[in-house]
Amino acid sequence: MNNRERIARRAEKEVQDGFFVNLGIGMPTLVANYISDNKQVVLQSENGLLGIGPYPTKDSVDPDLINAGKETVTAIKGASYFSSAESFAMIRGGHIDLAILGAMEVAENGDLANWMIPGKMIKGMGGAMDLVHGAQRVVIIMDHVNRKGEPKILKKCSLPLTGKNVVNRIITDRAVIDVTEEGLKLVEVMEGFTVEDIQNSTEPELIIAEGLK
Amino acid sequence: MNNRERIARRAEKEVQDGFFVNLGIGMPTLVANYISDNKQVVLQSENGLLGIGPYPTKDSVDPDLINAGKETVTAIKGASYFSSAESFAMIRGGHIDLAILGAMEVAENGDLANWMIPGKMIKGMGGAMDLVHGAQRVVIIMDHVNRKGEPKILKKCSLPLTGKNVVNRIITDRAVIDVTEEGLKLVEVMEGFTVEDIQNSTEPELIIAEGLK
Amino acid sequence: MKSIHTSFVDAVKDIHDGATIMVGGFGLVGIPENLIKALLETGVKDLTIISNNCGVDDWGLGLLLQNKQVKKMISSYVGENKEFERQVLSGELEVELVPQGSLSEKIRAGGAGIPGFYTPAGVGTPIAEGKETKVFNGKEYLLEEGLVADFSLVRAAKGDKMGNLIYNKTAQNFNPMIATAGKVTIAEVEELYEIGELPPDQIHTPSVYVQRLIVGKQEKRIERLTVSE
Amino acid sequence: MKSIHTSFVDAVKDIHDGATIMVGGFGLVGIPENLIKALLETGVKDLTIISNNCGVDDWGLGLLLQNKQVKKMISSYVGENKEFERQVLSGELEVELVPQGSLSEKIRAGGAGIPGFYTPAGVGTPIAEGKETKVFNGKEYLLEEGLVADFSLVRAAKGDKMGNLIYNKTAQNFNPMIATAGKVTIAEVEELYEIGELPPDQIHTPSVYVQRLIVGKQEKRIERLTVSE
Repeated sequence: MNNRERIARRAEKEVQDGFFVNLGIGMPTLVANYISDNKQVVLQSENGLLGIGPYPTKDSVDPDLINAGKETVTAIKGASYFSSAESFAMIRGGHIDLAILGAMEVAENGDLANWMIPGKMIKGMGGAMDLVHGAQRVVIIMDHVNRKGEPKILKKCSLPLTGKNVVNRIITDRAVIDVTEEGLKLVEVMEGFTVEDIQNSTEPELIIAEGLK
Repeated sequence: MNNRERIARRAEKEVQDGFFVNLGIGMPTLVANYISDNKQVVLQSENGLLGIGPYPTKDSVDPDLINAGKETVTAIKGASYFSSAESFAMIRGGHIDLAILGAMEVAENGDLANWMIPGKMIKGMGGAMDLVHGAQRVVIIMDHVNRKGEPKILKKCSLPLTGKNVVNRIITDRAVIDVTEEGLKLVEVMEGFTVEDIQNSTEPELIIAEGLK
Repeated sequence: MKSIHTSFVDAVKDIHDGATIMVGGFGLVGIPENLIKALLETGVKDLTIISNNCGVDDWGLGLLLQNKQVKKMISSYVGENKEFERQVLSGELEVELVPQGSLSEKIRAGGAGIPGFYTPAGVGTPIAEGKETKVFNGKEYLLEEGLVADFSLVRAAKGDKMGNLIYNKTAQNFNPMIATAGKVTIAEVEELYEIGELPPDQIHTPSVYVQRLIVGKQEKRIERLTVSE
Repeated sequence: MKSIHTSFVDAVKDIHDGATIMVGGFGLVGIPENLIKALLETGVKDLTIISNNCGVDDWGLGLLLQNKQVKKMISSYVGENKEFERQVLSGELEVELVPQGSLSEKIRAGGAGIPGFYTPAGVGTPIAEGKETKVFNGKEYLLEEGLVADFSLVRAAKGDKMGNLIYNKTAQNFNPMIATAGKVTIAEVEELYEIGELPPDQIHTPSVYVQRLIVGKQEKRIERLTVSE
C-alpha cells in the first residue's frame, strides 16, 4: 500500500453514511474508490452534478459528463444535474457535509494554502475558496512533509491563502491531526511512526490526544 | 366603449411586436384581450410563467396554472415555467421590455404610488416594487381623476411610494402623458377632451407636445 | 436515504412553539396542503411564517391564522384574508411586508449562503426605512439579507425516495428556494418514485435539500376560477 | 421570433474589437464550439472573455488565445493551457482569477439585476485585496459585483425557435447564467425544435434570454478520458 492509498483509505473513515461529499481534484478523488458499500454516500461535483458514479466503461463514455477534474464519469441512480450557480449555492449554503481537499500548507489556526505558489504560473483557485467556507467539515489530505522533507503543517502559512481558519482535520501519511481552539491536536499516529516523529516533522507544537503515547 | 376598455385599447399600442410584457393585476390584465394578432408578444407572469395564454375553457382548467392575479390561465406554445426567484431575476435584470401597471397616484418626476393607503389595511406590494425598477419601460394606466374628481397626477405623491422616478408614460381615460426630464409632457388627448380639460384635471403644469392644440 | 413518513403529524411534530417556518406556494397554488393541516393538529404556537401569501380564511395558511398559531407573517401580499386583517388591526399578529422579488431572492440567498445582496426594489419607499443603501453606477440599491428557517414545508408533483423533486407548472413558484433555506425541509409530494425513475436533467430540487418526504393527496382549491366562453 | 442563423460568422460578426464576451462551458464540456471558431474567422481583437476556463492549446477558447485575439480573461481556472502561461508571463494577456462559486454567482447576479452580493469565498486571501468587506452575524464576507457582457455565447443540447434552451448533463454548467447576462445572447444548439415541442416544465433557459440561435454540429473533444476496466 503506497502513501496515497494509505491516506485515501484513512480519509474514507471520515465519510459517514448518508453524507453528501465533495472530493477535491487529485488524491481526494481517489477516496471514492474506497467508500464502503455499507454507506450510502452521494458525491457532489462542482461543475453541476450531484451523484457521481464510477468511471465509465470505454463504450459508455459520454463527453458531456465529466467531474470537476474534467475526467469522464458516470452518474448514479437518483443523480441530478444543475448549473454552476446552483452547484455553488449548494456548497456555499452549507448543504455539503464534508469536503476532502489537498493542500500545500496548513497552519495551526486552520488556515489553508492550496492554490498558488508566487513566482510560478497561477492556474487559478477553481472552486476551492468556496468549498472551504461552504462545506460543514473540511478535511485536508496530503503528505506530511514536502519533497525536501520540510513540514507542511506550519505555525503560519508562507503561501497565499485559500481560506482563513477553515480546516477541521488533517490526514497525512503519518498522522491525523485536528484543528481545535486550543491548537493542533494529534489524534492518530500511523503505523511505523511515533508521536515524536510526528512532532519532529510538524512545525507547531502538538497537543497529544489522551491515549496516544 | 367604457373607460376601462378605452384605456386598455390605447395601452395595447404600447406593446410592440416581439416584446416580453408583464401586465399588472386588474385593469392592466385586460390589455391582453386587445393585443393584435399581428404582434408576437409573450406575457410574463411573476409567479413563474413566461407565455400566458387565454383563460381556459371550463373543461381545461388546471388548478396548478394561474397568473399573478391568481386567476386560472393557460400557457401558449413555447411557454416555460420557473421559480419565483428566476422570475424576478428576469424582471430585475431588465429582460422584460414593458410593464403595464395600475396606480393610485403618479408624480411629475415619475414617482409611483400604487400599493398602500395609510390607515387602511395593508395588503402588500406583491411584485410591483420589483417590476417598476426592472422593466425597460413602465406604463401606468388609470383613471385620470379619483372618485372625488381630484387629480391622480400630482406634483408630489401623498401616498407611500412604490418606486421613485420609475414611470415612463401615463395613459388615462383622458390623455397620454410622458414623464420627461423637463416635466410631464401631454402627448395625446382622448376624444371628447381638450388640452385645457387635461391641464385642469392634472396638478403639475403640463408641457404640451407640438401638434396638440 | 431520506425519512419517508406516512403520518403528516409525525412529519411535523418536532416543529416547536416559536419556530420560524417557510411554506411554499403562491396563493393556494403549490401549497403543502396536508403539512399545513397537520400543524393544526399539533397545535404548535407562536410561529413565524415566511410565505408569499397567507392563504384564505378557510384554507392554506389561513387555517393556522384562524387557530391563532401565527405570531408573525413575512409575505409580499396578504390581501385575501379577513381574519388576517382583524388580527393585524388588533395587534395579535405582526406582519412584515417584503417586495415579492426581494422575498424570493432573500430566501434563495439564505439557502445559498449569501448573507446579503443589493436590489433596487423599495428604494425611496417605506420598505427602505432602517435599511442600508449603496450606490452602484450612480443608482441607489437597498441591502437585503438572506432568510433561513428552522423548517421548510414544500409541495412537489413528483419526488423520488432520495429526495429529488419536480414541480408542476406554476405550482413551482417559491417552493424551490424554500426547499434550500430550511434547516429541515419536509416535502409533500403528489407521487413518490423509486430512486432512478426521475430524469436527472429535469430535477428542480436536488435531493441534498430534502430531509423528509410524505405523499399527500391534494384538494387544489381554486381561488379565482376564470374561464373563457 | 428570434433570429435563426445558418452562418456562424454572420451570427457573431457584430462582436466588435474590445468587446466583453461571456462563453459557456466547463473545460471543453458545453462550449459553443462553432461560435468560438467563427470568432477566429472574424478576427475580432482585444476581447475581454469571461469564462470559467480558457480551453486547451488547440481547442475552445485556446484557439482565440493562439490567434492573439484576447486582451483579458476572467476565469476561475486556467491551468490547462501553455500558450496562456506564455502570454501572461510576457504581459500580453491580462488575467483576473475569481473563485468559481463567486464567478458563477457574479454572472447570475449580473443577469438578475443584482449589482452586488456578499460571499465568504476569498476572505483573508489575495482575492480580497481592494474589495469591501462586511460582517454579518460575526463572520466576514466580501462584496462581489455582478458581471454583464456585450455578448454571451452559449451551447445547449436542444433549443426551440422561440429561444428556449435545454442543456445536457454537465454540459449545463455556466451556460444558464451566461445566457442571462449578455446584452445579446447567441445560442448554438445541437438540435432545433419547433415552438411547442419542448416541455415547458423542463426549460433550463427561458426564451426571453436568447436573441440568436444557430444549429451546430459538435466535436465534443474529451480533455481527460478516464475509463474503468
